Amino acid sequence: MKRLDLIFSERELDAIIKTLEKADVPGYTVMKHATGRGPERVVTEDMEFTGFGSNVHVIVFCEQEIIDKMRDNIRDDLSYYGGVAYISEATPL
Amino acid sequence: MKRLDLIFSERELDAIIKTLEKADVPGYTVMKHATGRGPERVVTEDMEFTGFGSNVHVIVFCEQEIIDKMRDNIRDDLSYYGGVAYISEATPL
Amino acid sequence: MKRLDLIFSERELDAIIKTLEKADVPGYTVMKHATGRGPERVVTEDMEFTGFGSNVHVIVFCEQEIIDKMRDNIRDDLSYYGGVAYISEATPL
Amino acid sequence: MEINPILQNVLAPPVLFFLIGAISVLFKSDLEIPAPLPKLFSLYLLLAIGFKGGIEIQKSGFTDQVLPTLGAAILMSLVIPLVGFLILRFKFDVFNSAAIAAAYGSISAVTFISAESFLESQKIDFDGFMVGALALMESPAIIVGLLLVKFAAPQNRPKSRKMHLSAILHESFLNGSVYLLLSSLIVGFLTASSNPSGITKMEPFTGQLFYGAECFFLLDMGIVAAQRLPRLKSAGSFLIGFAIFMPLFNAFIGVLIARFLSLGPGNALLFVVLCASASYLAVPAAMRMTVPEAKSSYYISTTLGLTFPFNIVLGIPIYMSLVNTIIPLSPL
Amino acid sequence: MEINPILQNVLAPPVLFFLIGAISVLFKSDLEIPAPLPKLFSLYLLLAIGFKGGIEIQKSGFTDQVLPTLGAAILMSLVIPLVGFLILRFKFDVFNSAAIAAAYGSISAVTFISAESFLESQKIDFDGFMVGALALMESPAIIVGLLLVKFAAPQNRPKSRKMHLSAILHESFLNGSVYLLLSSLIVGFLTASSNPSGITKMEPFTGQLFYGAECFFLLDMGIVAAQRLPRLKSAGSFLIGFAIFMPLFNAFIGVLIARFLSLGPGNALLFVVLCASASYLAVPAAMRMTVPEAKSSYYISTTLGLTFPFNIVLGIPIYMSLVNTIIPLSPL
Amino acid sequence: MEINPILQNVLAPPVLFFLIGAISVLFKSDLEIPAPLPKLFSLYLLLAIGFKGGIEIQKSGFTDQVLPTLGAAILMSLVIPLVGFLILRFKFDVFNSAAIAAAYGSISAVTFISAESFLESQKIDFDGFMVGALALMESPAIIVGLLLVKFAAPQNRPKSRKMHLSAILHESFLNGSVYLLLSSLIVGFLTASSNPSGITKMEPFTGQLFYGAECFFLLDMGIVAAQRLPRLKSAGSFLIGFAIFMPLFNAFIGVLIARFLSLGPGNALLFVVLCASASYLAVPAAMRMTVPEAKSSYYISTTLGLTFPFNIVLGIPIYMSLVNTIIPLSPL
Ligand SMILES: Nc1ncnc2c1ncn2[C@@H]1O[C@H](COP(=O)(O)O)[C@@H](O)[C@H]1O
Ligand SMILES: Nc1ncnc2c1ncn2[C@@H]1O[C@H](COP(=O)(O)O)[C@@H](O)[C@H]1O
Ligand SMILES: Nc1ncnc2c1ncn2[C@@H]1O[C@H](COP(=O)(O)O)[C@@H](O)[C@H]1O
Ligand code: NA
Ligand code: NA
Ligand code: NA
Repeated sequence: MKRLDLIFSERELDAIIKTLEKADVPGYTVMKHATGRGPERVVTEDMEFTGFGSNVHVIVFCEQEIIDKMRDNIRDDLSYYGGVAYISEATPL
Repeated sequence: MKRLDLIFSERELDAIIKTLEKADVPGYTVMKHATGRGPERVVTEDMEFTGFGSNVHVIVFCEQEIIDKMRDNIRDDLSYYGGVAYISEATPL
Repeated sequence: MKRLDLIFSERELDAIIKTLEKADVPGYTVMKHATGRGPERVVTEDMEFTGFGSNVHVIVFCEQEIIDKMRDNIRDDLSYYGGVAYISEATPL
Repeated sequence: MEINPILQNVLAPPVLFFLIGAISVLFKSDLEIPAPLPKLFSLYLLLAIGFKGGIEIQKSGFTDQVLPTLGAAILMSLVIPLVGFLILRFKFDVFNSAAIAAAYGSISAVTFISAESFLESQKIDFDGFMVGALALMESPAIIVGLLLVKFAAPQNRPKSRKMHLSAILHESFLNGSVYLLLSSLIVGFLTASSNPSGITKMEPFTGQLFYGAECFFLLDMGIVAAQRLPRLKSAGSFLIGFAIFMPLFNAFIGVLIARFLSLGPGNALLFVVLCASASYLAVPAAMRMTVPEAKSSYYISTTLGLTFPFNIVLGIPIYMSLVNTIIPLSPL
Repeated sequence: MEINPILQNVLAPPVLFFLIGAISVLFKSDLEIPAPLPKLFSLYLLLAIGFKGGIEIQKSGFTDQVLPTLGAAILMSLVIPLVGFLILRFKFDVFNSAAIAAAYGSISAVTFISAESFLESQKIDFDGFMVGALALMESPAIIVGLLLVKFAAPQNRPKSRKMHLSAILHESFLNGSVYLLLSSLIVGFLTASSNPSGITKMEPFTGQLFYGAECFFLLDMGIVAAQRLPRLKSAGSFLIGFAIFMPLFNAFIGVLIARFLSLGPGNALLFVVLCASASYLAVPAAMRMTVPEAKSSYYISTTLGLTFPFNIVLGIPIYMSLVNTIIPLSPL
Repeated sequence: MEINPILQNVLAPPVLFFLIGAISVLFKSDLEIPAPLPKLFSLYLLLAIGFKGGIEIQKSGFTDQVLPTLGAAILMSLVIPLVGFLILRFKFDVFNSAAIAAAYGSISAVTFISAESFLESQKIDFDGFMVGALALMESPAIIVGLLLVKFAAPQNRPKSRKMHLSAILHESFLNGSVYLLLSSLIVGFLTASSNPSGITKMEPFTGQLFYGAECFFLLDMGIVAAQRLPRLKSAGSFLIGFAIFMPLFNAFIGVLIARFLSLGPGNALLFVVLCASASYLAVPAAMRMTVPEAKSSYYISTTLGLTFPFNIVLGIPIYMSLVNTIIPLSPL
């Protein structure tokens, strides 16, 4: 099994979840209120009240094939608004 | 060293922490307010005010033996209320 | 690529971010409001209102060299206030 | 005063803010009230309802009408889940039927205060002890729901989770929202009896602020309800029908009882609204803990997505005209 | 009453709390108002401003002055972004110029209420319909900004994100803060016309609490503004100059228009403040969604770190003396 | 007025809500006030206490009693940590002793306002300048605690963290809660001197709302205190004894000083309560930053789990009767 970590702007959450659902992921977890810095932008907590939103961290445990299915769509979404996606190995308990 | 990721209903947190403590984990970290979808249920933020609770994400860095000790208890807890548990490799900095 | 997970007291966040920036990490993500137990202390949510702060979870995706550069500084920071740091493998999507 | 009562109900700020919230979802606005702010208002409303109710009960004392009304309230919260269960069993398994039925036997505090606001705008009197009825109707429905699961469920539930009476009582009375309401009621009662100046000092917080906080909370409820609505599709038309029919049915039984008890029109409306409303706080939280086999989207989406908006917007004026029609009829 | 008006403005609680917040950052205090508490106050202020504005508009009706003033407000929110865009294009690309310009065409509700508080402390009258102008100036500036991107931007933006008119309108009117303000205004209007008792019951929440909540929010704004300030360095002196010069320029145009419309001094100040203030709520949120090519630190740090404090602390009394000087001049 | 004063204290809403919170933990209710809501109320209370105190100080001016009282307050906050340190060193190392001692030298604002509420319910007068004493007692105790660490600690602390005087002063005065209290006091003072209408406009927020917000916050404090209590077991009986004995001892010294200063019974009680209360806001935050060697569960669990509830429930009426007994005695 793989673990996919996605970190990106809250604003893109609905789009990414659609992509995940289309690829039939078995499930996913969303953690809001993440902040941080990427190559392009600093995202801080104080922007939250402006409606600007902060980042979300999405974790997906799934098989490699599912990742292959959605790779292009996710890259697309992230290329527009920024964000990162990494894969690592994971074994079910 | 291993990294154990547990994601499950906030309602089960006390039970899981008891299990962790019984297995003598060196420590653990809890992140509340996680939402997501699993094979059984969608958990959204708006349920929080109902007292329904959302998910927690628990991270444990520990040795393989400790994981072996608590595997059955954790599976038990997760089988009743739902949730996922994955193991991956981790090296101390 | 590597994934670095740091968990430590919110109070140290500025210091750690300085260390990260000095090592020229390509980016990082911060998740606040983490609680937990380590070898030394229990950190609970109810301490937040006292100004005591809780933990943060910082994730950095970067190359091994960058980790090597900042290893000593991070260890220093964590040795004073407590906290953990673990490295694992990660592949960009 | 000649406007249509439904229209007049809709044109009150709480209902308007509810609609604004719902419309924002319809139009895909990104208006959002992030957690835990809704929880703040929900805790506040429970505390204030309980506190003011306790004061009123202390003031009015236990008049002739109090005990029969409270008794009838408890009775309804025991009977409604049983009736609901029988209806729901046509389509659902024991777990889901019990969980949904319990929600309809219990009450919604916000529906209750909307009815109070409606009565105030219509200048119709009601008594403070009705909050006692509200407080008493939360727990019995949970108990009945859990007993239904205990006795009607197949015998192969995981052993470690067998439902003990103590667990059932715990969920019924120590559930966060039940506990806060009940204990605030006691605080109000004690304050009124031994420390009347405390009432004056609490009044700006629990009294004056109440209406505005209610509006703010209903704005969020509008958002939440509208987000829930689409999920009802998966629940099927049987459940959708149930979410409208059951309140109307309960309201009808309620009005007959109110008449039998000779309640005035204000108290009668509140009694009917308690019968007709369904819980989205205490019951779902309790059911998730004790009956994880039930699909939460069933009992949450129906109560929050359909029954709650229906009662707030259309139900209350409908029940009022029901009360106005049936109560004055010549004796049974 | 002979104190320097700038000093008198500074010595009002809202401005003092703003300064306290800013100083706490300067002195590296760990004072912090954690999310989502600022959002709570921001939502509350928008709701209360809208609600009270709706009531006032209903009460005053559409007098002679209302329509021309609202028209002039819309006009300014269309023209300012165009002027700003032309200036900014000297230094910035289309995306950044459009985003910053849109922010200055739009308004800051908190600057507006600070001006209202200033007028009240000076005992100068103003009309409730000015909230209508506030509400009407948010969206047009966003529309202009997005149209500028649509037509002036290089033609190689990613296809999937082409900007459709519907998306532009969506961002302009259904943006959370615009939507809440506009819809609360409608709720206030409807309540005032059909349910006057609702106004009394809302008053403690939307009225009495307002000033204190404004102070609390400004405490946070002081913290946020001071945290933003250092980031302005990276923006360069051109942008820093723009963040001070543009409000003054807009205020000057605004005061001429106010004179042309024969507005009284109170309304004139509010009109000028609307022109001079820049948005840090609706516009940044909309721009981030639709123009990710623009650097958010540019349009947020200037409006929040410089223009907002400038207006709150110095701008308002300066604009007041501008109004007092120019309005009474013999006719143009 | 013949009821037992302890009972009467307990039957006031703030204490009742505190008990409700504590009982909810005892009974394992899932009642919870999620972060950051307690922070909201904590910030609000500090802001309101400071603001109102500043107004009172401006109004009353610096009368004869003010300076001696403030001086005695500072003295007590310097002496108590020294005495506490000597006692604690019997059992604990330098770090823990200094941290705990500092907490008892400093004050608890919520204990103070509970005493004010108690006085109001007993219709006993007190002066606004006592808030000045509150504000002045926070920092010195922190300074003493940190100096104790600096000079008494073994010389092998990590070099990079050597404690400089500047760091000590920073933690003592710029700690979030100290800073907010002090600066709100200044805002109140300035407002009262130059902008009296600002006071009226703040009154609903800082005045009327205060009592209710206090109750809500105490509900949470009850939960937190009861959650802390079991952790005291690990601290051992010495520390448990200290958490009860130290406040009583400090109260006794305090009442003697109050008598020496000829304070009236109201001011005397407040003075005593300041001496007897222990900090769970400013000091723990400062100690965690600067003395990580100390076990936080020691200084937090004692102050929050034991001393705070003791003072709120039993301490205040006990101190009142101490004041009533000792102050009227014939001169020393
Ligand atoms: N190397 C990284 N490691 C961890 N998080 C990152 C990294 N780069 C970017 N992020 C996160 O992704 C967000 C979006 O980055 P950006 O692509 O610059 O818009 C940032 O705010 C960070 O939270
Ligand atoms: N494949 C998955 N990847 C990431 N998170 C998951 C996955 N499956 C379930 N979860 C999380 O576990 C929670 C409980 O799932 P469930 O077992 O369906 O009750 C969900 O709400 C998700 O947050
Ligand atoms: N083995 C572990 N696994 C996961 N998190 C840990 C572990 N040890 C410590 N932590 C986290 O690090 C924080 C600081 O620990 P400490 O070093 O005891 O101060 C704890 O509060 C936990 O959140
Ligand atoms: Na019901
Ligand atoms: Na403008
Ligand atoms: Na003290």
